[in-house]
Amino acid sequence: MGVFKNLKELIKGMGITGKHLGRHAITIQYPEEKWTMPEGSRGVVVLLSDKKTGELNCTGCGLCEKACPTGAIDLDAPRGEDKKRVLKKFVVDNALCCFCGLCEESCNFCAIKMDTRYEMSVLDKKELIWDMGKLQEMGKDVDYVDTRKKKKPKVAKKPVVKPTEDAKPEAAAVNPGDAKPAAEAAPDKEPEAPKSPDKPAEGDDKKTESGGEN
Amino acid sequence: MTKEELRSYIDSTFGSQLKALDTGRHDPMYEIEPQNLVKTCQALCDDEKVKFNFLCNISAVDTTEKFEVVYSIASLPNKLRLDFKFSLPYENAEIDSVQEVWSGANWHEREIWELYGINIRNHDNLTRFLLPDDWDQGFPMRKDWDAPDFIRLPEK
Amino acid sequence: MSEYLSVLIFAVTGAAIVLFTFFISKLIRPHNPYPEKGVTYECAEDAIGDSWIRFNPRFYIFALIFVIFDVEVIFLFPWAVAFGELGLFALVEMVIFILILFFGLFYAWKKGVLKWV
Amino acid sequence: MSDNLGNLELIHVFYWLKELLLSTGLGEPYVTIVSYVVLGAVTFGVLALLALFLVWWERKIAAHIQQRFGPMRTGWHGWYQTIMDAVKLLQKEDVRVDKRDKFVFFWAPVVCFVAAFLAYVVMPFGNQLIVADLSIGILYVLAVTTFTVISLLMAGWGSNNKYALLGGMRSAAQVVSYEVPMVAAILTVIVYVGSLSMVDIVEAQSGLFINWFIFKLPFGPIAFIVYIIAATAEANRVPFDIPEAEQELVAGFNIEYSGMKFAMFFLAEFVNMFTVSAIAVTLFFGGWNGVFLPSWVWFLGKTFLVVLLLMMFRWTYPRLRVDQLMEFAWKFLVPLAFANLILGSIMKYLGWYW
Amino acid sequence: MSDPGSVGIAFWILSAIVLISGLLVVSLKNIFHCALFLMLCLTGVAGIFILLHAEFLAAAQVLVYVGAVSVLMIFAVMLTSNLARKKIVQTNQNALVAFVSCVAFVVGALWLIKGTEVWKFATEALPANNTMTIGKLLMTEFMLPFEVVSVLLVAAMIGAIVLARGEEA
Amino acid sequence: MGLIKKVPAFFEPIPGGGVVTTSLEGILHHAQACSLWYMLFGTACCAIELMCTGASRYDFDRLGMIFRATPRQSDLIITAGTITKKMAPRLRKIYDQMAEPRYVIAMGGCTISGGPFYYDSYAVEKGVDHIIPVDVHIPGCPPRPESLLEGCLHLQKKIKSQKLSDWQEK
Amino acid sequence: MQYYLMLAALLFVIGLFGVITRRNTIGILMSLELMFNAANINLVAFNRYISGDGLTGQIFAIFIIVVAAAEATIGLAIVLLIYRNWRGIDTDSYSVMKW
Amino acid sequence: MGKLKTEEFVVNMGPVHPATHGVCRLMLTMDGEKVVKIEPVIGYLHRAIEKVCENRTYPQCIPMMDRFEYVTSMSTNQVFSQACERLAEIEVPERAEYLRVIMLELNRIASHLIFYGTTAMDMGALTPFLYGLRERELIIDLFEMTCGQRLTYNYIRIGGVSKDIPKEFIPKCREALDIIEGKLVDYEGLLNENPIWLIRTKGIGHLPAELATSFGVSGPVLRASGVDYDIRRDDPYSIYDRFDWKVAVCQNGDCYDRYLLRLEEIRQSISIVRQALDGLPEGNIKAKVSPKFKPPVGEVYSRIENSRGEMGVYIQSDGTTKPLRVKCRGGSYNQLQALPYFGTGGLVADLVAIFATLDVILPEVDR
Ligand code: SF4
Ligand code: SF4
Ligand code: SF4
Repeated sequence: MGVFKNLKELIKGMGITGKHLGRHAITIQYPEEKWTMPEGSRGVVVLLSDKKTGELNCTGCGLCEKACPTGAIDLDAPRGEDKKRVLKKFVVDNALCCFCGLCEESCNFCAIKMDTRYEMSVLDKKELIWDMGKLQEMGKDVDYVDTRKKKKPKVAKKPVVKPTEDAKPEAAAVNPGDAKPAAEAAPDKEPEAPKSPDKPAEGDDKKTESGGEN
Repeated sequence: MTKEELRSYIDSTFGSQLKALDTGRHDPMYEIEPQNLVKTCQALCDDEKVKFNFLCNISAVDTTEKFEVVYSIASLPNKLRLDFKFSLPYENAEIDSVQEVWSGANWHEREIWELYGINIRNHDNLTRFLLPDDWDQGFPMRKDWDAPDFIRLPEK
Repeated sequence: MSEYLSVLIFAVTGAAIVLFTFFISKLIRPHNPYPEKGVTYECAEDAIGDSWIRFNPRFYIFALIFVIFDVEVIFLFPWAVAFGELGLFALVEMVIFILILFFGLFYAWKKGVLKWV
Repeated sequence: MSDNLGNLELIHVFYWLKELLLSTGLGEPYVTIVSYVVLGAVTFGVLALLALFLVWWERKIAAHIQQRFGPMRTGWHGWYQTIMDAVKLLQKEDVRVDKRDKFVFFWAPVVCFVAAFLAYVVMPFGNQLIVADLSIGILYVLAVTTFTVISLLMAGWGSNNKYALLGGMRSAAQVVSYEVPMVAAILTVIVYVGSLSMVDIVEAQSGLFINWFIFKLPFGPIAFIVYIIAATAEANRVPFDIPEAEQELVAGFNIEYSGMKFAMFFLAEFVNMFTVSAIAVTLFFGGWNGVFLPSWVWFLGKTFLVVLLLMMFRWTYPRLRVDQLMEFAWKFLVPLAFANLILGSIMKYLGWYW
Repeated sequence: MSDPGSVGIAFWILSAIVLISGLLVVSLKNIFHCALFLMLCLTGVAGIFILLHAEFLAAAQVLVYVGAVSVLMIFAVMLTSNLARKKIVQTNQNALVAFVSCVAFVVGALWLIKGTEVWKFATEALPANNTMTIGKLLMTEFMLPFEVVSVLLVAAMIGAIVLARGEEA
Repeated sequence: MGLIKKVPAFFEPIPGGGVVTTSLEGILHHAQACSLWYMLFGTACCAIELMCTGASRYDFDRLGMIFRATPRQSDLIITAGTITKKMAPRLRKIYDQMAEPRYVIAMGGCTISGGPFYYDSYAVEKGVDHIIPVDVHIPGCPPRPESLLEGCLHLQKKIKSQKLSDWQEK
Repeated sequence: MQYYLMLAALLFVIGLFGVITRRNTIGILMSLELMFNAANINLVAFNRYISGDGLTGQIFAIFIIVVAAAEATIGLAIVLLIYRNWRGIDTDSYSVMKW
Repeated sequence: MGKLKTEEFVVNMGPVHPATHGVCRLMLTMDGEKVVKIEPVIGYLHRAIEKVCENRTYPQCIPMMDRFEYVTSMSTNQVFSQACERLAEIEVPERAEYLRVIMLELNRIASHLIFYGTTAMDMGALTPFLYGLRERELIIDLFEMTCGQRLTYNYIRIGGVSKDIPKEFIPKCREALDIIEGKLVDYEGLLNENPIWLIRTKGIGHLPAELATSFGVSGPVLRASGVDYDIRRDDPYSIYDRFDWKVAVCQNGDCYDRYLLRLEEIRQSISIVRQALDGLPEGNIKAKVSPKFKPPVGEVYSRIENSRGEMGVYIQSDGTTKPLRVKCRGGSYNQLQALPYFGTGGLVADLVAIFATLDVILPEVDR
């Protein structure tokens, strides 16, 4: 009979909710317990520093600025007299950033990273514009795999050895061309290592362009 | 019907109205005469062999010299896809409404009217709908459009 | 009889306490009316037209039927209370009473009045 | 106070209070009035606490049904969450809509709460624990709760808001429709008791639980089901919460109310829920009857179980549409309830019950 | 009211409520308010009933008038009128005449009531009221009217439905 | 009436009267902070995260936050999602209709400054703080539920640190 | 007891006044209800103070309530009907019911 | 004359209304409770994504596309990448295709779970809403594990996907699928046969097939009306032709069918994901695409089946790094457009049910 069937269904529904009533909640009680952010979660943008020297890895190449779809990154790295870029300003506007991770992927110097931190609510929106110092400080103890091992020594050495020439190597470093996957697949590194030297040409263009602008 | 068959069928049946273009990727692309628009659409929709009864999309394009209006249509029963388009002059652009063929064209056309300023003839409800009610800054999707509070992404 | 006094006093006390809380709240709450605040809320849009409009007579018809049944109820209560001492005659009487009323209900039903739309 | 709370006899306290006041030399009528005022205030306090507790409880139940925790950060499991809510509502601004009907807008919440509150004059919280055992007990409850309808209509009208008005109208139509089957279900019990007094009803069920009317009556379960459905509707709860259906009417009749006035509606809703449950307990589950524990514990315990049932409804079912709701009431519930009543009284006449 | 004093107080309060709200019913401009005051007035009458030991009647009064008739009235107000918001004069040109004649009437009535001796000595009858007696009486003595009432109600219902529906549907 | 504003002035002169003020302040603000009923307002992507925050895993109710569909009864409006120029007056309207005390959380880049649509978009309002006063900004696109919760806790802290003397000022 | 009677008389007169002066039908119906109630008060008062032996007065009152309710339903239904036909419920605006 | 009709009055439902899932405003002309006319007013969420995209390079467009339809942003990624791939004729690696299918279907499940929840909530049942979101969290976890975001994934890129899945993905995914499949029984138990649910949805909001087609209604709504059309099968993209699954079709086109159909689609999607997990090959996850991706001059309209119907992107390229025109087409656009033509005549509550089962989300409409 319809009535009884309906009644049965209604009771069944209650059964389901009743069943859950006895179960334990799945809630994560936020401030006390926290969700462990998986590797590679895209939280705030930070600038990484060299683990040894404590200096910023960023070379001011401007690739991330160009890759950023929202214009959140504003950097200024004019070339000094020695043709070497000096990072003057590196500002990330967290209000504009859409946490897409493109900057991290575009950077070949392990200089910018999306950290897993996310607690950054502020009372004043101006505090969301992070300058270099803040970015560096945030990135202080961020753990990262240094993928630029081969290049780093070069970068480090070059100024010492031959300051005038450093435009070149940098270019080579900058442009792994389509080596985007390189940065992405940071953990499993094999495929990109060979790729990066492949296409210097394009990166070169880009670099000079940006250089010109700056 | 495969794409090739579709191409040849269109050529043979609608050859006078639809001229194949080579800019289309993946799906066949044709060019038509704007004044034949409704007729052509009706024919495409009614033709038993193809029966393009589903309008996917209409989009206007501003190439800075002219407008193009692109219609993407599909046939549900025959599982076909086809695009066609035509160009319009930049000034006084006007097209016919294809509402009577595909009712769904209504909003697409309204949008074109609102954002590009292409007038739609025989449209039953050309009123503002995406932009704020008090919008008075012209047709924002045009390439040359600008407004005082419009901030462009700085060139990097 | 004094029980009934309690009803009156309860009503007054209840109202007084409610008003008292309103008063307390008045002491501590902010009060900052301005014209926009007093605008009728209608999903963040301007309300179109007044809301004191004429309403669907459906509501009315249900209320109408209800009045009849409510009146019936006031006969049913004494009957129910006295039923134990009255016996068959009262039972029959009441059944007739209810049936006659139900005749009205079924009339309404058949007329489609009980449909909302 | 007496050391045995179980035998707390309100009537006695009342007389004691009266005596005390009399000894101060006040005239008899004033003494009566003052002692009732005190009683009223006490009842009000108890009710407010009960309602606050119910709100908290509902939130907890809902949360656990949904595998959440509910309030957690105000005391142990958020026990004083609802008190904080009340305090907050106390400091909320009282927004007054320009287009409101001042008089109606102001009084609607008062009427709503008082109507809910008045029902407690006859509520038998326990053995002797009743404010006044009116001889028309249950009829009285029905009578005073009708004011709720009016208050909702007033709220809807006073706000001058379409959603509110629709909510008020719906609510009135609904409460009115479900009152008929509810009364019929109540009558089924009354036929057996032969009295309207709440105390008599409870005493008729004294003894073991088989004496409870839900088991004792031949059609007790049906009467109970009819009653609980109608009661859910009377209390405007899901699946009959169309007056404040969030997805349709935003917030229904209380859409324009804020601060304390809203709080009154909110409290009244929960007080009403408690009322209908308490009446269900009185009518069908033997009221305060029970063994070992003090009578009021039994009463409250049973009532909370019924409230739990209502809450389970709320968190399980979708809501009905307004027309379906009406049709359900008139085309199904009313005939069923009256058929049940007639059959019940035939049984009573024939003596087919124990 | 066990003691005459409180009966007196209650009576005065209640009659004040009844009369004032009654006056408001006939004089207010907003008809919705009128309906509300009608309710208040009838509730007051219910209180008076209680004073007269007619408890059941009081409950019935509240149930029927407040619960049902007022709702009906309010619905009717909402249904039919935009009057409620227009603060139009709700009285017609008869007002003055009516007022005068009413005053005359009331004075006469009061004088009559005052002058009639019988009522002054009316004894307090046994408060034999309870619902059960009413029930018994209804079922026995007043059986015929009782059944007629059901017919009346049905007639009213059907009539009202027919009228209210009209040509609709 | 706002008598409360006079409380400090009244009690402070009395020795030990400061306690009254502070405890009153404490209770009242604690109540406000613990029972932030938020307005059901979400326009875009962030609204989905708002929903998730209300759902079982993150559970707004834990903080005593429940949603109300009408601004009259809400204390907090979380502007979740892009506010376009067309929407801006409506947002303002809702804010106006809220009963005081009222708070605003700007959730997500869009509401803080236009976010991803800051550049090149002709239709997006570049920050809700041009329309309504914002208390807490939560960046993110969308902010994670935890970010939102953290923002709410931040707001609670802010509320608790208010003073009676600036009761109505906002 | 005369107080009750006075009350009833006053209420009745108020109702009467309303019936005469009200311009719209619903108002008239309300006033009518007042008059019914005045009658009821009288009945109950007589029952209480005079008939002593039974509850006939109360039962009469019940019947009056019933009749009043029926009257209200029908009356309001008529209001609806009038409204439907005349688009207004002012008594003055339709001459049919003007006296 | 003589009919006592309620004055028709206009009520705004929205833009901020719990039942409009966003900021749509329906101007309802009502006769009492009956809806006699619906006039959707949109544009409250018009964010000019198309304009923004015209000023972004192709890779930069993808995050913007995320915001075009955030409930299933994987689909938006996919449809845009696919358009670019078709423009530039890029071959996508096998593994990437599999990953894409997995993500797309997981996202479809997530979206349908939201649908389940919001629909139930609109009908007044709050608990299913939380259940739906609860299971959705499992999928979101998977996404977060893979690409680091919960909602705006930016995962599917031109030529492949951005990251490979972590090791624990596959077991976790299988586990999540099992849980969801188990919970589906609960979902159905709560609503499918519930008499209240039945009377609220059965026969309500009937959308005839011809009307649907002519308005360009697509996806589950179209299929619920009895039109057997699914782009995944009928205009195959990615590698959908390799899997064995059924296109769910219902006949009545009422709210109940639309609801049932989506539950069935969850099942089918689960099966697709399982097959894809089984067949997941090793290999590269991304074709070589220069960051200065410059497709040749040309145009393409690419479309996929997302959980709300046909999602399409029209791109015209002028050979530079930025597209000349990007036009997004979402299923909701057409569904909302059709609403006034079949949604009237019921009560407000019916309209709420219809709106809910159309599963309209506003960014797709307004962009
Ligand atoms: S995450 Fe995206 S939006 Fe944010 S700074 Fe990096 S590239 Fe720009
Ligand atoms: S891409 Fe890396 S190195 Fe270049 S500017 Fe950006 S952060 Fe610095
Ligand atoms: S901030 Fe990001 S996620 Fe939030 S609404 Fe804006 S675009 Fe969407």
